[in-house]
Formats: sequence, C-alpha cells, structure tokens
Amino acid sequence: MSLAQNRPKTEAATAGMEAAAQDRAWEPLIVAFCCNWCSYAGGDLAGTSRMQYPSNIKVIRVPCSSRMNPLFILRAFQRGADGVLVAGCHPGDCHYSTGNYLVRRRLSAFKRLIEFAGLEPERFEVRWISSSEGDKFSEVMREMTAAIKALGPNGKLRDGRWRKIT
Amino acid sequence: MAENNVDYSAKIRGVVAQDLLSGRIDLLLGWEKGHYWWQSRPLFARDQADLERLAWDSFCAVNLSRYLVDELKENKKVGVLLKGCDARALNRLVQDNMVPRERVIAYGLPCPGMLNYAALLEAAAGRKPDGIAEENGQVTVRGGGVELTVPRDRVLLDKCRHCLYPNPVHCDQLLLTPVGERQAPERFSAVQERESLSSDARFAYWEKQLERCLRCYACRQACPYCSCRECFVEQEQPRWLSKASQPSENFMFHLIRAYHGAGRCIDCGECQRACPVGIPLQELNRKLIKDINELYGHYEAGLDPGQEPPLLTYRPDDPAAFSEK
Amino acid sequence: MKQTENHSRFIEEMKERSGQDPACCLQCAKCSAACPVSAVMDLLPHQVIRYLQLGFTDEACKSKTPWVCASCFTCAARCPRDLDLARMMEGIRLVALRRREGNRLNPGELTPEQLKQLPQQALVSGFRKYTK
Amino acid sequence: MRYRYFPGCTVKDQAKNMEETTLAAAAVLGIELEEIPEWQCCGAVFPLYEDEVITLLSPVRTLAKAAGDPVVSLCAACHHILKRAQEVMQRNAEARRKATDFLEVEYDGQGRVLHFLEVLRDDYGFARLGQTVKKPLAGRKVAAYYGCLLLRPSKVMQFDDPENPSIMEEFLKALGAEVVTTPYRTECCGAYLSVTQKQVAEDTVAKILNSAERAGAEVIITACPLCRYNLENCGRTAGKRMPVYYFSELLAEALAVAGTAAVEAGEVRPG
Amino acid sequence: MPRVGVFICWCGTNIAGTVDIETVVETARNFPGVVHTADYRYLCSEIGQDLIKEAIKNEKLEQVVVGTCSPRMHESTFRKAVAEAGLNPFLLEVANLREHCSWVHQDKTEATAKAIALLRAAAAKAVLNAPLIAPRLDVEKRALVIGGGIAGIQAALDIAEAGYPVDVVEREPSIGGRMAQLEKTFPTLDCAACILTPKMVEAAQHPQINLLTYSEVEEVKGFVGQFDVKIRQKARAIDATKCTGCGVCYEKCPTKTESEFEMGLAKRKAIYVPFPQAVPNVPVIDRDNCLYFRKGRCRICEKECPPQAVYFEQQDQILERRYGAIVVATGFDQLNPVEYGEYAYGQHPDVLTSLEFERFFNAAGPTGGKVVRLSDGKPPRNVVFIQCVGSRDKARGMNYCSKICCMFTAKQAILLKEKVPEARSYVFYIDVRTAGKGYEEFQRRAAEQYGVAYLRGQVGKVFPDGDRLTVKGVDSLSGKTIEIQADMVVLAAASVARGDAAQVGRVIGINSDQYHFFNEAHPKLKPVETHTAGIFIAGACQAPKDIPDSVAQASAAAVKAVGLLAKEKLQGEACTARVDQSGCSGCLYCEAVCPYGAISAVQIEEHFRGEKLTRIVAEVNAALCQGCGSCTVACRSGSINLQGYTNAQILAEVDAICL
Repeated sequence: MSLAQNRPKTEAATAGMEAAAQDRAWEPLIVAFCCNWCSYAGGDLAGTSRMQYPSNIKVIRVPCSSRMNPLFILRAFQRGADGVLVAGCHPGDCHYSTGNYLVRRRLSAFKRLIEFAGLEPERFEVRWISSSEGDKFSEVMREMTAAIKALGPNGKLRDGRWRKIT
Repeated sequence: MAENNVDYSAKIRGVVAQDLLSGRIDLLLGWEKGHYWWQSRPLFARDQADLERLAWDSFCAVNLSRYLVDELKENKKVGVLLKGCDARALNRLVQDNMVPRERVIAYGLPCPGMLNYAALLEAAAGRKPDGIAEENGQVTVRGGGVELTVPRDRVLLDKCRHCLYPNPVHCDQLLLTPVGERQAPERFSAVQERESLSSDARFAYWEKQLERCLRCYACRQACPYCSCRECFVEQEQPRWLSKASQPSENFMFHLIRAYHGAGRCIDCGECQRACPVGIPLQELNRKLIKDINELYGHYEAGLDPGQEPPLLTYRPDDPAAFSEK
Repeated sequence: MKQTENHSRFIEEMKERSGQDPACCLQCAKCSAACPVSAVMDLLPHQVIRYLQLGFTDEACKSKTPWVCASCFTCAARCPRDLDLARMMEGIRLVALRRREGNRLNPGELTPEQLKQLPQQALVSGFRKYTK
Repeated sequence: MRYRYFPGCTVKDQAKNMEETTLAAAAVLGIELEEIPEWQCCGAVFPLYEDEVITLLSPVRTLAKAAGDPVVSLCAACHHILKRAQEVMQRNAEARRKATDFLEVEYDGQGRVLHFLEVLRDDYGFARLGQTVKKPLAGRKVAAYYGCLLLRPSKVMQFDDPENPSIMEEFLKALGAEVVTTPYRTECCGAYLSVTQKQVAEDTVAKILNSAERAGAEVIITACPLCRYNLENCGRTAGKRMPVYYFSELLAEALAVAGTAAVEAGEVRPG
Repeated sequence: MPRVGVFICWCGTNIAGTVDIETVVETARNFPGVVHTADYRYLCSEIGQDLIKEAIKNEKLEQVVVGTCSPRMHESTFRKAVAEAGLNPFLLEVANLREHCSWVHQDKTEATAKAIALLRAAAAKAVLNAPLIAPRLDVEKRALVIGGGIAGIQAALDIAEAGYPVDVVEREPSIGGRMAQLEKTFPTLDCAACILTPKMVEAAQHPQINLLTYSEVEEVKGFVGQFDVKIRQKARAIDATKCTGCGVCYEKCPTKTESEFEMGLAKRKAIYVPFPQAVPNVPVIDRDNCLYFRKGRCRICEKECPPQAVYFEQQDQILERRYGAIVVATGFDQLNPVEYGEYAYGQHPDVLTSLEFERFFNAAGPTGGKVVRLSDGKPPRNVVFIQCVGSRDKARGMNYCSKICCMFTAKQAILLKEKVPEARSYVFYIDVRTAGKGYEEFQRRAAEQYGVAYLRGQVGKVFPDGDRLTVKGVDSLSGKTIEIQADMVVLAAASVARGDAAQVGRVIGINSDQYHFFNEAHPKLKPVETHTAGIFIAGACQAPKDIPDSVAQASAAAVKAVGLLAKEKLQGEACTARVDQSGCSGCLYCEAVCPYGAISAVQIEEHFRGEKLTRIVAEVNAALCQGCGSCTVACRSGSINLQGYTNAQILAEVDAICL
C-alpha cells in the first residue's frame, strides 16, 4: 500500500466522527497501563467480584506507574488507540514508596502538553486505583469508555499506516 | 550600539587575549562576522590572529555553551563568551554533568538583545538594507540611499524580546557593565492565545505547523538541553519512531523533544531560531515552563545549578492536572 | 415474596425520585425505636420498609403509618444505613393520594376553635400532606 | 448587618408577637431586617419526593428575590423549607432548571439562608449579646425546646448538633437566664398531627413538659409557632401550665424593649 | 525469531465459558514466532504443567506464553514449570484471560476478541524476553515485632523459639496491649491476666527476645532481608538497670492525672506503671504532668527511690538496627461513641463503652472490682447493652461488623449476673453473630441460664431523665416499642483501626484499606503477608479480631518470618534496571528519582581520537534495585532500561494490542 493514500487527512478527527456516525459498529480502543501492585490488582479484584465493564479496555501491566514513558502513550495513539489510561497506587501508597508522586508531576505536565497539541482532555487520563478498589476500577473503565464513545474515533496523532479509522 | 561595539569588541579581545596567550585557556569560544553584515558566527580562537576576527555586535545570537561539550574533549581548558541565555545554558550543561565547570572560564557579556534580520527587512520597507546604526534604543536601517529609524525593541529576536535575564549568572568574569533588569509580560501570551482555542483548532494549528517539519533536527543540534549522546529518534533498538516525515511522527518527535526539556529548557529559543521552516517550537517549550511553574512552583532552568529540576522531585501535596478522586 | 409489576415500578420510582432503596435497610428497627409517634401506627416504620422489601406494596400503602408520620426526620437522622424514611413515607402517601384514594383531611372535621388558633403553617401543611 | 427578611404567613398572624419582639430587638442590636417585597408562603411542607417541582416554586422564588443576599426567617418551618429548597437547587440540576425556567429567574443556590438565632450566634455573637443585655433574666429557670425542623436533617440544616444542640442554651445564657436542659428538647411535638391525631400530639407534648418540669424549668422557649401551639394546647389538655414563649420574647425582655405585644400581653415584665 | 509456544487454559468454564478457546488457539497459531499451540482444562494442574514441559522439550520452544488467570495468581507456578523444563524462568509471559477478560465480560464474541488481543500482546512481548538471573541477597537473621499486645507477644515468642533474635517495639511503658485491660475472656471465662501475664513474663525473660517498651518506630528503609529501622526509645527518666520495681516512687509522687490504661476512669501518678502486672515493671515519668519537668521543683521520687534509679536528665535514644523480617501487630482502638448523641455518652456518667465497663469487673480497676454506678456508687439493677454502636453503620460509623461485640457483651452480661445477682441485663441487637468454637453455646448460656434478655432491635434514644436512664428501644420481632428504666447503659462501640494507623503504615511501607486497617496481600491465600515482601501483619491491626484469631494469625506471621530468616540467601528482584554505558551521558537523573539509592555514578575510560578520556556514567546495584522503572523514564536517551519490562517490550505490547 502506498503511504500517500493512507496519510490521515487534516480533518482526520472530524472524518472519524462521520465514520462513527455512519458506522454504529464502531467501538473505541482504550489502552490502560496499570501498575502491578495496586491498579492491576484492582483489576483482578474487579474480575474476582465479576464487576462488568466494557471490553474496549485492554490492560498492559507495568511494574509501577512511574515506568510510564510518555512515548508509550503517544505510540498507543499513533497506532490507533482512541483513549489511553494510566492507573497507579494512590499517592503515599506506592509499592515503591515514591513512584506515583513523580508520576503526578510527569504526567500532569505531559497531559497538558498533548492537550495543548490538540488532543481532547478525555482521551488521556490518569487515575489512582488501589488493590482494594475493584469497584472503582470497573467504574473508571465504564466512565472512560463512555467518554471516548461520546468523542468518537481519534484521528489526532494517529498514523494512518496502522489501524484504520473504522 | 553598532559604532560603540567596536570598542567593546576591542575591550573583550584585550581581556581574553591575555588568558589565551598566557595559556590559561587553550581555546576561546567567541563570535566573528559571517558572510553577511547581519550574520555573526562562532569563532574558535587559538591565537592572536584568530582573536583579531572576534566580534561582539547585535547579531551574536548563537549560543556558544553548546560547543563546550565537544571542544572540552580536545582541549584541557576553554574560555567562552556568554550572554545571559548562554550562561544559563552553561549552568544546565554543568547540572547535567555534560561540562566540567572547572575546565571552563566563563566571560559574561550583559546582553541588550540580538536583532532579527527579518524584522530589519520589514523595517526597511522593501528596500534591501546594507547596514545599520544604533543609538540609544533606536536602530537606523540604511538601504538604497534611504535611512529608516525604528525602536530597537521592534527589531529584536523573539527570544530576546521575552528575555528575563539578560545579565549572565555565575560567570568567572563580567566583561561589560550589566544592562538593566527586563520585564517580559508578553512571555506566555502566544501560549495563552493558543490555550484559548478549541482542541480541534489547536490540533489544526499544530498539524499545519508540523507538516512543514523536514526532520532535519537543526532544533535539536542548536539546543543546549539536547545533550544526549544518542537521541531517541535515531535509536534502532527500540525503534521509537520511524524517520519518515509523517504527521503523527512529527507530532511524536516535537512533543517528546519539548517534553525532554520539561524543567530543563532555559527558553533561549535557539531551537526556533534554527528551524529552517519557521515552526514556533518555543511555544511548546514555554507551554511546559508555564504549566510546571503554575503547578509546582516557580522555576527558571539554569538560574541556580543547586536547585533540583521540578520533574526530579515532588511534594506529597502536589496538585495534579487530572482528577485524583 | 411477591414480585408484582406494580411493586417493581413503585420501587424504581422511589429510588429515582427520593434516592431511597428499601433493599439497603437491614431491619435494625432503630427508626421504629426513634419514632415519637409510633404508638398510634398500625405498622412500625421498619415493618413498612420490610413490606416494601417483600413486595407487599399495596399493604404498605394501605397502612396508617405513612399518615401518622409527622416528618420529624428523627428516623432519618439516626438510620445506620443512611436511609431517609421520611422520604419513603412521602412516596407511599403520594402513591395513595395519586391513586385518588380520597383525601385524609376534611376541612369539615376542624373545629372553628382549631381553625382560629392553629398556626397557618399547620393548616397549610396539613392540607398539603393529606390532600391532593 | 443587613439581611433580607422572610416573615412567612404564621409570623404575620398567629405568631405576631414573635415578629414584633424580634424586630424590636433587632433594632436595638442594629441588625437590619429588610422585608422581602411581595413575599409568598414558603409552602409549609418541604416536598420530600423530588418529582414535583411545583411545590418548590415559592421558596425558590423567595430565594431568587434575595439574589444572593443572606435571607433570615424566624419561623422554624419557613427556615427549614427555604434552607432545604436551596440545597435542592444546589444539588439537583434538573430541578433547578425546571424551577428557574418556570419562574423565569436566575438562581443557582447561592446565598446564606439563616434563622435569626444563627444571626445572633454567628454574625452578632452571643458574647456581644450578653454585654448588650439590659435586664438579665437572672434567676429565671428556662428550658429550650428545639423540635425537629431547625435541626434535622443536620446534613442540610447545619444548624447545630442534631442530638446535642446548644445554640438556644447559649442564647439563654447570654440573656442571663438559668438554663435547664431536658433530654426531650429535640423530640418531635407531634407537629400537625394535632390536626388529625390529637392524642399523639398530647402524649408527645406531655413527655416533653414533664421532663422539663422534673428538670426544674419554669418557662420553655421555642422558635416554632406549631411547636408553641402544641405545647400550649396539648399541654393544657394534659393539665400542664408551663408558660411557652418564643425565644424572641425573652430576647426583647432582656433588652428591655418596651411596647411590644408581648409586653402588653404581660408575658414580658418590663424591668 | 525465537520459537514460541502458546498455551491456553480453560480454567474449567471460568475462561472457556466466555472465551471461544478454539478461535483463540487458531488465531494464536499465526502470531509471529509461534510454532506450537495447545489448550487444556486446567493448565495449572500437574497434567497441564507437564503439557508445557513436554512441548518445551519436543518442540524446542525458546519462549512460552500462557493465557490463564492473573499473573499475580499463577505466574510463579508457570515460571517454575518452565524452569523445570530447562528454560530460564523469565522466558514466560502470562496473558490474563480470566480476571481481566472472561470474568468481566459476558458477550462471547467481545471476550474472545479481547482475549486474542491480550494474547497477541503477551506473545509480542515474549519474543523480546531475555533470560534473567535474580541476584542472591543476604538475610539479616533478626526479626522486628511492632506492637506488644497478645499478637505481638505470640509472634515474638514463636520466632524466638525457632532460634532467631527478636526485638519487640511497644509504644506504651508495658507490653500487654488490649488484652491486659480485660477481666475475663470468652467463651471460657478464664481470667485474662492469668493467661496473659505468664506470656508477658516469658517474653521478657526469653534470651532471644529484646523488649523495647516506651519506644516507637520512626523509619523503615531497605527491603526484604535487610530492613534498616530507626527506633526511638523515649526517655523514662528511670535507670532501668537500677530500678527494682519497688513502687515507692509512685506511692510518694504528689501529682495525680488521668490513667490511660483505665481510660480516664481512674487516676495515676505522674511517675507510674500503667498496671500492676506491667512488664517491664519499671515506672515512667510523664513529663507533661511531672512537677519537676513542669516547674523545676519536687524531685520527691528521686529522694525516695531506694536504689537511686530516678534519672531526670535521661534523653531519648535512637536505635538503628537491621532486620530480616518485620511483623506488624499494632492492634486496634474502640470507637469513641460521643458522635452518637442519642446514646447520651459523655452526657451521663452511667453510659459507658464496653471496654470501660470491663474495667469495673477488675479487682485492680477503678471501682476495685465492684460493679456500681459512677453517679451514686449504687449497684445497678437494670443494665442495657446496645450493640452495633458505629458498626454496620455507613451513615455515621463503620460499614463493617466488628465481629467481637456479640461475644464480649454476652460475657459481660454473665459477669454482671455473677457480681450483682439481682441485676437484669437487656441486650439490644441487630443480629447475634457467634461463629467460633463454643461461641454459640456460650451466648445461649447467657440467655438461658443467666436470663439475659435479648431484644432484636435498636435503641432510638437514651434519655438521662433524673437519676435514671430512660432507654427507648424496640423489639422488631414482636413489633413492640420498649421503654426500660436503666441504671447503666453499655455501648458496644465499634472496633476501629488505631487513629494513627495510616501514618504508621506509611512509615513502615504497607498500605491500608478505607478504614485504615492494614491490607493483607491476598484476602484468602496470603492473610498475613503484605504487598511488601518481608513485612507481615497479625492481630486486630488487619481487621477486628478476637484473641484466638489474633494468636493464630500471630503464629502464622511468625512462621512466615522464620521461613524467611531460615533462608541462606534470598532471591532478589530479577527484573532490575540496567545501564547501557555507551548511551549514558552521565546526567544521573536516574539516580535522583531512584527510591532505593540503587543507582550511583562510576567513572569509565573512553578512547577518543587516540586520546584516553574519562567520563562518569550511571551504574545500578542489582541487589538494591526493586524494578520500579522510574529511572527509565527519567533517562531521555533510554540508556537505562528495565529488564523484563524493556522499552522495546512495552512498545511491542502497545503495537500488538492496537493491531
């Protein structure tokens, strides 16, 4: 396939909306990076307690939210994610004691930067979810999915050579 | 300043000549005139002859600190002429262990701000200027037998118009008398203007800007905080991003380039000045400076080498740009 | 357990309009113990809630209790499950009233002396609560 | 200190002396109560089911008229309803939209809604009141009766500790009276059951007055016309003779404000 | 491209019920590098594991991917299996097809699609897996027990008996904790002191146990096997080596103040031992109340002390020690029911909490063992017990059941009947919960033999009317409202976490639930472990517990600690950070963000145009690194990477999941 024809259009975002409008079947892809000790465990608890949430969420396990390199987030958007979530232990509860304090600064700055570049705030979120908060885990997943569905597919920062905007 | 700065150049030359010829330094980093009268380029002076070419005028925008990293590999001790921004750049490099401070002699040059050729062209109202004269805050542009005088502030480089620290900090020797403190109320106005737009409008704006990017990396080469031995854009393992000049790749490059400067960028604007296609890169850097100052307390990179960069530290009660419910 | 259509509609309405869900009650009966007017109730407050839990909505609506309730909010103030019984009683009253089961207060019953002495607030509220 | 004043129906008729004594006292204390023009009945009951916005209209209209200025009332019921209506306006966006659209007013729940006692406690200050008192009620054994509407639900009313209130006791202390507390001071008097189920009201009132008597009270005060009505009437049938005053009557007496209905009625002994 | 094997677990119907295994296996076949696929009903079973081992041998697999339950559940199981087949255990990736997929989705098509995505990501990460070797770490063969209550004492004794030295840190001047405040214990009614005191003494005299009473833990650093702890030993102002415990000092001391041990029901002196059987039997001077410390005069105790043990100049000592394991047993508090105004607690002297009431039975207690009304000193006739004060209460209290109240109330009702035969007990309850050996029988005895009246309902309000307490309650079973003229009211106030539990947890480095009880690592399978390796919890600091449960949990925690101390070396973290010196520019931002001080600067030599140049780069101490990866983000050039979670691997996962 030639690069040219797949380059996202300038109005990629709006194009996405239209696509969504026509194609009811569109389902957002949301990548959730969860720290192993709190949020991923919270996800396990949600599972053990059978707390349902949309299957749009796909979790990637990282040891600590402070492992989150902003490049991973951009990469996800580039490859077609419609939303990205980073979840970690509540400040003060970090398994590595200080990781999430650093994350709070790093990702606050980064969130504002990509919003400045034109990404809708809802598309990138950071949440603190403890290992005992299975309910919060599923709640956050439901909320995020709903928010992204309302926004429609993401064309911004996306590289058309990968996942198509359906 | 033009006519007087002859003496300035002489004065500077006088001081550094002693150190260079006495062998106190092996090399002096300064400026010399380029092909055009409106260009001053880096000078690498090793002897009297080289020193003769040393020039200090309103076009010495190039940040010399950055050259220290390489020059110190070959030279034991290097002297360097530093404007306000260059001095803060040196502090950053020292803070990042890129430059051993003890092997540098920093000559401080209080800086009235450098001139922007494009602005001069404008001031010349179409005629091709062949030189300028400066006197108490006025710049007179000569060209086609006509002389047009404009206030100096109007023809400054953007980076200088918003400069808060024209006087070099932490120098070994201050060569000229300090200039007055400056205010920069407009520093974040462009950022704020952009912030007021809708997400889509902002995206459209940046997409249009970044479409032009040639991925020549001049911004990176000019930047005093881009001190990596190998930049992430060139890495094969992992391949962070492809070399293709492609919208999402360009976003990725520029967002991360800016993010790598978070809490480290001294706002010297060399990246923007170096950009051949005129992308307003400094806006991205200033956005980060502005937000980090708002969220985590005022911090000016390079001002105080002892102060920890904001992203390397934290306070348990820090605010967040996301919901902590 | 009765699971009538009518019952589930009633519970849904109650949840939606008063934010109160009978299922949250663990029948500690503190409401009944706290109620200043329980003496003249045919069902104690916690029993009314129990009826709702079990699906005996009609029976609950027929009870005198909701009409005796003076909305003094003592039960709500002390309920360990954070239920506002006053709101639930109101719900039952409204259902009954809206079913036009006749008004509970007939102006004729008031003595002229009462009408003279009663604070307006009592008259108005009496009518507001007991009539449609 | 300026406030928008909402009297309410009862205060203009059955409970005239509460208003007169309050206004007289307020004048002495330099508390300006500016009556809200063309005010309407508060609605008398707070709609506990939030599906009917109609019943909220008149309190909301009143609050909207005050446009954010502090609103003060004397009648416990009026205060209760205004305060809770405000809370609905703050919490329930749907109800707010309906109500304001219908009334064609701007209101988003702003402004303080106060009972006059709160003004005395929080704005004027009981300490200062104590100094302004001219005729301390020395030796008068007074019990405070709170009833329901001022205290509950405490989350919304934020008037005082719902089980252990102290505002009226502090108030009485400021007036120099000897405070008598009764455990029944926060129990309901039977409210409008005196209309439909008189017996209930009589029993509850008997409990209240008996315990006040046992505790040695000579006088009992309240801020609610209905409470006063029940305490007096049901008390009488229960053979109780303990005088029931509005808090404001003792206030007027302690400030030696002459010429009030209360004074003429001989309920206040001018010093 | 390495040879990858993919194994899918049905987990009975847990996964297979919602995920179409066949489709998943079919798709997995085409993942890059996959040469073998298989599925099995229970992959974690012996047969299931053999399936993997066989395949590794026969198919010459170099990487293994399993689609099973959460890696937090069985990752270690499968690592072991892989290792037994001769592969490096870290050449295994787990896709969480149960907790994160089949259990949270119902639509089979959706769940199957997601399962495939998760599996694809795991496979993409697996092909980049490299063999890792965990560093072997030393174990400091000494344990620390925080809290000297029954749980702490038991844990300390068990660890000491196993032959390891133990330090016990207790905040109060004596060990003993809550149990020391009790008169008798249910369901056997044997006296608390009679069974506790011997244990306290045994702990004090045990050669392996070192009691640090009147001390607090100020800082915990390090990691499993090597915790570096700072302990503040508060100054008693007594030279313990000289003190004989004769007690003259507190007889003579002129200053009285409220006794904490008696919860303010009785007085103690400014120099005091909290209770007669205190261990150690060495007094403490309470500096806030001592005349000498406040006004600079008195010193009577000093004059009177026969062995001259009083030592006013004594200063706090900071003890710094290394421990291999820590057991946290900091206990619980009883909720202060003053919030519940309707019960008149604090408004009337005869309304008490059950812990206060307990002291009335104790011969050394505030009433010398007589059960009398504080108001008039008369023995009570009617005593009303109110259950669930602050328990099962989401409005004003705790949402949970405090577990022990039903039993101690039955106990107190029985004790009351024995002390005051003519007294009558009324218990207002919501449910009577007596799960435990001999508990139900005990409670029935209270009702049947001791005539305790159980009323199923709550109390609306307690009216302090005159000298009596009018209790207005209800019996929901008969639907009768009930008024009792009571002489005493006893509130079974909720058992709650210590007021400073969250703070303490933070210092120690373990997290707590929304009630500030410390979190166990797994609600069923790791009840005494915490998420921090080497730190264990015991007793009521984890949740409300009675004595048998606390003791059992303490012994369990002790075994865990001993098991750890018994190890010659510990397996360190295998997934540690690693520096690529050629790319490292030596800015050391990684060092700045490392929470473990695992990164430091080293000087290296380089050749540049024939010249020898030295420069500094970062270096990781694998023994200290715990693998959080914070450093990898601080490094702009990606020159420091986290093994097991490398940049390349996470990017590969992202790409695969987005495909």
